[in-house]
Amino acid sequence: MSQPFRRPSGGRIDRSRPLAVTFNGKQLEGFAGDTVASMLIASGQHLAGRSFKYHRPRGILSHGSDEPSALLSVDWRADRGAGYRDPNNRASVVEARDGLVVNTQNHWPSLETDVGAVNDLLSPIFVAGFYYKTFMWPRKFWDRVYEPVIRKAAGLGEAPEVRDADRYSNRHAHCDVLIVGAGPAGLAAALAASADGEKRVILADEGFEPGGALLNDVTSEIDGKPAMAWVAETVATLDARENVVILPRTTAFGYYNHNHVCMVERVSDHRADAPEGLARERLWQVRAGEVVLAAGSHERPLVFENNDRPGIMLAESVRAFVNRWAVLPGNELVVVTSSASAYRTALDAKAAGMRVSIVDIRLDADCGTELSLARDGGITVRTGHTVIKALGGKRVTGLVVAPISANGSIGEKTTLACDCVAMSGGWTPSVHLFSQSRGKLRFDVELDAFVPGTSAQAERSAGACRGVYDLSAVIADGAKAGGGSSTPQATVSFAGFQPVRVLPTDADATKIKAFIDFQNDVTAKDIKLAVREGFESIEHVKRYTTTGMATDQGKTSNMNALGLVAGILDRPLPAVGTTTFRPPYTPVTFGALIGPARDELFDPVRRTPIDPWAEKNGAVFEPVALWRRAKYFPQAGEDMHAAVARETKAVRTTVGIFDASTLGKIEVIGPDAAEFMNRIYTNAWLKLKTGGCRYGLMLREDGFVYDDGVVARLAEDRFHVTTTTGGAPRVMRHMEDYLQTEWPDLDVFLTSITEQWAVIALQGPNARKVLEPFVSEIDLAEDAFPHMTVKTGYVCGVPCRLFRVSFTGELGFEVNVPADYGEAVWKTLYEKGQKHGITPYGTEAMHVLRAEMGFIVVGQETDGTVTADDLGLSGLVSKVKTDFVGKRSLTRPDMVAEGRRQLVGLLTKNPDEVLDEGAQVVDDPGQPIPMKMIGHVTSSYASSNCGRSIAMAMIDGGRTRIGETVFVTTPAGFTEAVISNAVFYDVKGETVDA
Amino acid sequence: MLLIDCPYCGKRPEVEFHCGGEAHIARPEMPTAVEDADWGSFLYYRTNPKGLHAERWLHGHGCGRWFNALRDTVSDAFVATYEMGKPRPDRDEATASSPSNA
Amino acid sequence: MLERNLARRAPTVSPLVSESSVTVTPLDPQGRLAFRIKPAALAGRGTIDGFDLSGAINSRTSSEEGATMRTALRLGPDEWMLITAADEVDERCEAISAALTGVAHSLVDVSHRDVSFSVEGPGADSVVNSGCPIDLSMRAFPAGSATRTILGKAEIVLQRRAADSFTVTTWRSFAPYVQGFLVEATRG
Amino acid sequence: MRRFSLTSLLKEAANGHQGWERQWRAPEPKKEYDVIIVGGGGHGLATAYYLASVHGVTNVAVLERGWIGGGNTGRNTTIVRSNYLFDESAGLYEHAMKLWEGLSQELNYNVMFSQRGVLMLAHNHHDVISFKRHVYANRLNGIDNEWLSPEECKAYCPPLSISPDLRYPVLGGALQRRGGTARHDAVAWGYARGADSRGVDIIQNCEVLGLKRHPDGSVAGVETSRGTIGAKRVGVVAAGHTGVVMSRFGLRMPVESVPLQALVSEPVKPVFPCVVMSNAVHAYISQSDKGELVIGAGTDQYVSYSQQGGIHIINHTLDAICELFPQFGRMRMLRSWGGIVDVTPDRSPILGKTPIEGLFVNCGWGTGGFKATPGSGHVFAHTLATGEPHKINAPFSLDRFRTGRLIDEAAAAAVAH
Repeated sequence: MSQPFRRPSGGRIDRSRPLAVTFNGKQLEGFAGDTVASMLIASGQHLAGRSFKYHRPRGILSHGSDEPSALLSVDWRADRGAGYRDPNNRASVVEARDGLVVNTQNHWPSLETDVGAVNDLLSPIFVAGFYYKTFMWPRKFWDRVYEPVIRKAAGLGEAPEVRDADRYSNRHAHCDVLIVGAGPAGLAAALAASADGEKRVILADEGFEPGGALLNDVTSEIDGKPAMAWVAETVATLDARENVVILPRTTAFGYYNHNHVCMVERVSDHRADAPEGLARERLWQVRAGEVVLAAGSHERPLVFENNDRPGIMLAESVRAFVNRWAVLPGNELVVVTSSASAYRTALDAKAAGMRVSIVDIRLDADCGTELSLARDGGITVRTGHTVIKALGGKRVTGLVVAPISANGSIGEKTTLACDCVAMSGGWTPSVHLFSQSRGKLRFDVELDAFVPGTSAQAERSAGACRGVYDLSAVIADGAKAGGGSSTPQATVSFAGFQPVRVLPTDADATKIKAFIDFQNDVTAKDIKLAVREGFESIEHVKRYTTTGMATDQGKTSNMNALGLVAGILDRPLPAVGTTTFRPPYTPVTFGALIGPARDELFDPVRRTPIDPWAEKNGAVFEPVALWRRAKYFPQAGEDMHAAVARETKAVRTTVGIFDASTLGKIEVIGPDAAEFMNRIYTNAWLKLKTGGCRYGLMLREDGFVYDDGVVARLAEDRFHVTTTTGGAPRVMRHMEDYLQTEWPDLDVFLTSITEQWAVIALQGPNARKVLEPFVSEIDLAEDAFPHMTVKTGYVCGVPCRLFRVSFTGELGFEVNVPADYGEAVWKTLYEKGQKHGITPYGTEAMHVLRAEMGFIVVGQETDGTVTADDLGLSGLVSKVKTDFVGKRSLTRPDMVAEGRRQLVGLLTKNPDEVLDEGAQVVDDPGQPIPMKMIGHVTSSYASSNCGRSIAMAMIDGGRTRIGETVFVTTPAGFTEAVISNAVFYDVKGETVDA
Repeated sequence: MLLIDCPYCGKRPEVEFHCGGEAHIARPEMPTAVEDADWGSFLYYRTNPKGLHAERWLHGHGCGRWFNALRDTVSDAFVATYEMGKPRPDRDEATASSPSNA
Repeated sequence: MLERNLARRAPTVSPLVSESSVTVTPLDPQGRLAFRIKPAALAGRGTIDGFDLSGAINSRTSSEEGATMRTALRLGPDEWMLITAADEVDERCEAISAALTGVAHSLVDVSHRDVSFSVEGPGADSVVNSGCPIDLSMRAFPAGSATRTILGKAEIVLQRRAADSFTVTTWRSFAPYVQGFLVEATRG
Repeated sequence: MRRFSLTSLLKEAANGHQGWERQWRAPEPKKEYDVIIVGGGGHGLATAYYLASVHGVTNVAVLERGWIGGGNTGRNTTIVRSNYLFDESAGLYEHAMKLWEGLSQELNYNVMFSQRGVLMLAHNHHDVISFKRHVYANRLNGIDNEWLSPEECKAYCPPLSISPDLRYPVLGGALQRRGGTARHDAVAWGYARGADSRGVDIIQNCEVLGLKRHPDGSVAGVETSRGTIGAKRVGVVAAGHTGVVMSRFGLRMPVESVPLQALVSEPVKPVFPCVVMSNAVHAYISQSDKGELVIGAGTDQYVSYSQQGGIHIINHTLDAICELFPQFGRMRMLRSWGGIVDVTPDRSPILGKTPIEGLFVNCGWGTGGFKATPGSGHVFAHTLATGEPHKINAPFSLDRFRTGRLIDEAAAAAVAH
């Protein structure tokens, strides 16, 4: 499409750099500096989308981020394949560049002919909240019929179908002064704040060019220079200062606690030449000493019948398109206003060659100098007039206007033919970020707006975002907020407006659609209905009508809605309340919020020193906390069941080798170390001899089992504590907590050594034979090195802490070597152990082996509601110690109650049947539902060593019921099992103590 | 994300810290001498105030120290941080609302 | 049949490269000792076995003792990371223990626990700040600073050697993540 | 009360909707009520409704500090399910589920209860055991909940990635088909309208400042920002503000109030057919009828009444969402917000008597209160009407924190609600 509406010259576009964008399959032409919105207007295309509920044709309302209507699906990199398309982009902020493929949304079969528009005809039914009143019968129809239809009709654009192909980056930054907004106030603030060369200043603006409202301004002067010349000079000055960072295309979207401001920078979407791999967006997480908010203001639409027709735009936006982008949004313009500022639009549009007239709600007497200026400039101004309605369908074709008499009655109607309407109902300061910072808003009657009141954080607002509109005052205000001062002489701005909620009309208000919220199709009558039904708080009105809840978050609609509600209730506006603003200011991609935390960087994968060997040898892994652990080592043709059967058999008959490196390890050192252990664990530690090991059980203060592990006493004042894999961090924190806060008098220090040591478990009758050749300075003989002892020496010439421990019931050693040697020692033991039948085994076999012995796994047999006694471990709970963590709780009534669940074994009647872990246990499977459950299965395995399945279970009063038959749930029903002791394997040959 | 003034390290971001709940709940000297109800109180009952709250923080991803803080639970502004074992500072609620927490 | 001279093997850190001006380089093994002592127990000792313990919390002090660099990172009021040559750990342990006979302290060899990377080049601070939320301006974190902190979802110890030169240390199982994170960050 | 129906809607459509009446009145407080309910959220309004409709107790006032439904009722992710592990919880939440299933009709207010299914994903061995334990326990309690293979999960929720390369691969899931979502605001409004029409006074902008007691210590009424109001019984249903109200009454509670955040995306056409919860990575997601992806994030770690949390909580949640649903990376967060949730040590609610005669409390719902709204109101109404707990809420007493008889769903399953 050519650009019939492009002005021959002017604008802040680069005519030497033409470009093209694909719009609904057609070529749109434009220049560098354009947005998709300005290109659409240049081509004369105003119809840009269909509304949410009624599928009404919609055009472009605004030139900025408050655009509610012109929402497009954009494929940003169609040339690079899939994964670059996303919906709901505002045409007004999509920077034009070659290669963009954009499409309109929410219509079928086409933008021009949309079947959904039938909803517009049904709109008398589809009023606010209609769905609460119907669709209730028949009951089943809600899920199956009504809701699917409603869901399909709603929803605007199509979600992306394939994974996001872009990357995003993240940056934490600190500064002394963060300035949000690079309009006149923000620039002046930055100039002042950075003047000393010391303060670190960040100046961020959501647009791609600094200047704010001055970008639309071709008439104002500052100190005798054109306003944009002042902007250019100021930017150049700031650029030259090393302590200033200017971030264009950067939207401050969230103002969080303690001056933590989050901003998203659009890094590459605007660049046709962006190299592949360049981040799309960057999340800036700024911690600022002070924040200056110079976020500007939003213009209010006027509310009249059919005010949503394409071609009806905000007045300042018309001005922006004419001046900044040098495009004419039509030939015949009517400016409808209650605000002086719109006269600037009229004058500039006329100067640009549009035919212009003005309809002003205000009377002559209420107008300022703008009125005579317009009239002197040859513009017809109808003051004291209202708009009855707009004409036209897919484009406005005229306005019906009429004078309002002194008594409020509507006079004779005139139809003004036009193809563009510029409307202004005044201005609303952008207090979003201020409100997010939890500053208290104050209603200013003069300004008819909420403005920043008391600050909650180190923050100041400057310029239009606090209701300062005159250019000189704005600059002065900005400079002051930046810690300096400035008294510029600037052109006096047309300021002031008459608040007007809904334009007076003589039409039947119940029949017309005058839109408050354009995107969500909320009309004035919807708001009135809500109030009629008792929804009086603005939050109720919002939720009942959905006004202000669209993707623009009510930037253009909130004040009109509030004012209307206040008017109906005849209450002062603040009494109706203002909505609390929540992040984000404008929608932010999930990608930017995630940053690099995707794929490999989603969560760290912790690997042990032996992991590379396991991977090379075909291990199947499983995630355990952040670790990945080898689950089993299948050989050709083996499934897990077969592999585990082989691995467990090997441990019982020859020897298995297992990577236990993930176990948490803490070195506890100090003269009071034994006393500390005594207080943290349930059992006694003072008398444990150096070189001895003991199984330790740890409770929370509430008496429930928290963690367990083997602890070795390496010296009088030194313990090597092990924890569960998942429990390591919390056990460390738990210990450190008691040490620092309850017992600061103890001289004890904790150091995490989980990763200092690789741990290789050798378990099985041949364990000693495998190990012996490689050990020096340790006597492995049974007498010299009995079960549950520890020695230091060398294995394969590497320093070693050698534990004689067993989690399998077999003769066992755990070889702790410095982690960098772990793989080499493992390989050596594995290779030289071949002749002894060494077999690597994984976590699954480990679980089976320990279950065969009835050893618990914290987190599997326990669930945070289980006591030591429940586990049959009361022998580990000292009766002698006067105190330890959790002791007091053990005598609480419910902890000593009869019938608590106790750990037992379960043997299925059919020895081949393996119970489901998590299965429930009942006495009588024939009882009616709800059934009385008496327990559940915690662990269950096929045990090749036992020649049958085995299971551990927690059963009510289980230890008194050994031998009884119970019924256990299966996917299909129930199966029979007998309660047994939780020890299943009778160890033969040289065992742990042999 | 809060900015927390660690008594040892100065102001650091919240993600380095772990909150340990209400402070100054002393573990009884001899827990076994405490009644069930009082023990239940010790374990579970909390002040949960809307206003100044004395609470424990661990600078786990920092200096590794536990310390106490006084924070306004309405504004989330910290009024004071202080070492373990020191008494709760005598501050009134008004202090908390001043925008000095940057 | 003792196998001596087994090869040490640091965690797998693949050769990730980026075209950035900032380089992320795995450092050779070093000797590292986690040293804990209550300040009162130090009883005025400014140095022990040549390690300068007088630095403020979150600072790094280096001194030359004989031919060897000895670096002490003060990570907390009673916590130091002592860094020495990889092959001198045992000697240093013995010397420090000897110097503190009868004084409550804790000294643990964590040489194999930790892995370090050098992050160097113009903009190195921004690369670290991509995942580390603390203020890395020269004013807040000058050369000679060292602290435990966060990088993305991993804990690190961060040292600044010069304006554009950092050492990032992490537990070995987090090393591939930390390296990946830093290299990703160098892409901007 | 004017009945809502398609007929009345059509009739009003012809009439410009001029004939609709207020859904609830705005009465001045009376001098005295039989029962005062402190807190006009879903639970409080439901309590009032059932007091009137089930127990015939209509001289009831609901006192709300702000606007009804403005607390956690209007701030949650609207998930409804009843597949809890322990008998006590299962009883309570299934009681609620049964009421949900007829709620729109009961209230003559479409609360859009949509039984699209709640799928809880298992990502590790621990999850698998835990969810199977739930599935079996639920079956024996008569609550639907079934175990799905990864492929079945994918079939039920097509956007889900079940790639084995995921950091935490999907090993299966527990699906409660009767679970789903409801329109949260409508629940508050529907109960308010129903209660109001039966004579209950709903009094907004009325803050409770203190408790008035008889010389024997029993409840005589409440002091409010709109004067003293007498009452024979008082039920506190103040969610995150329970601690504040109870401290005004001189009572300390085993609850702490923490921020809980949630967010929605921009609206898109239907893409997500059910509710998915992934406790291992802390992600909860569904799609509203309006088209927004509704995503629940985690709680912050500290006590706060600010209704605001840190962005790192949101970031972590979205990490997980995009790990499971990588196509959502280009979706945009439209709105985020925080609620104040009152959390008990065992993550189960407290519903029953207090040490003060005539004062009752319903609190501690933590992050999972919405789904219980009808059941909670129903049994609490019983408690307020009779002075004694219903058998369903009897186990949820304050006394359990003395005896140690906790109902620790969180510990049992590492499941957020």
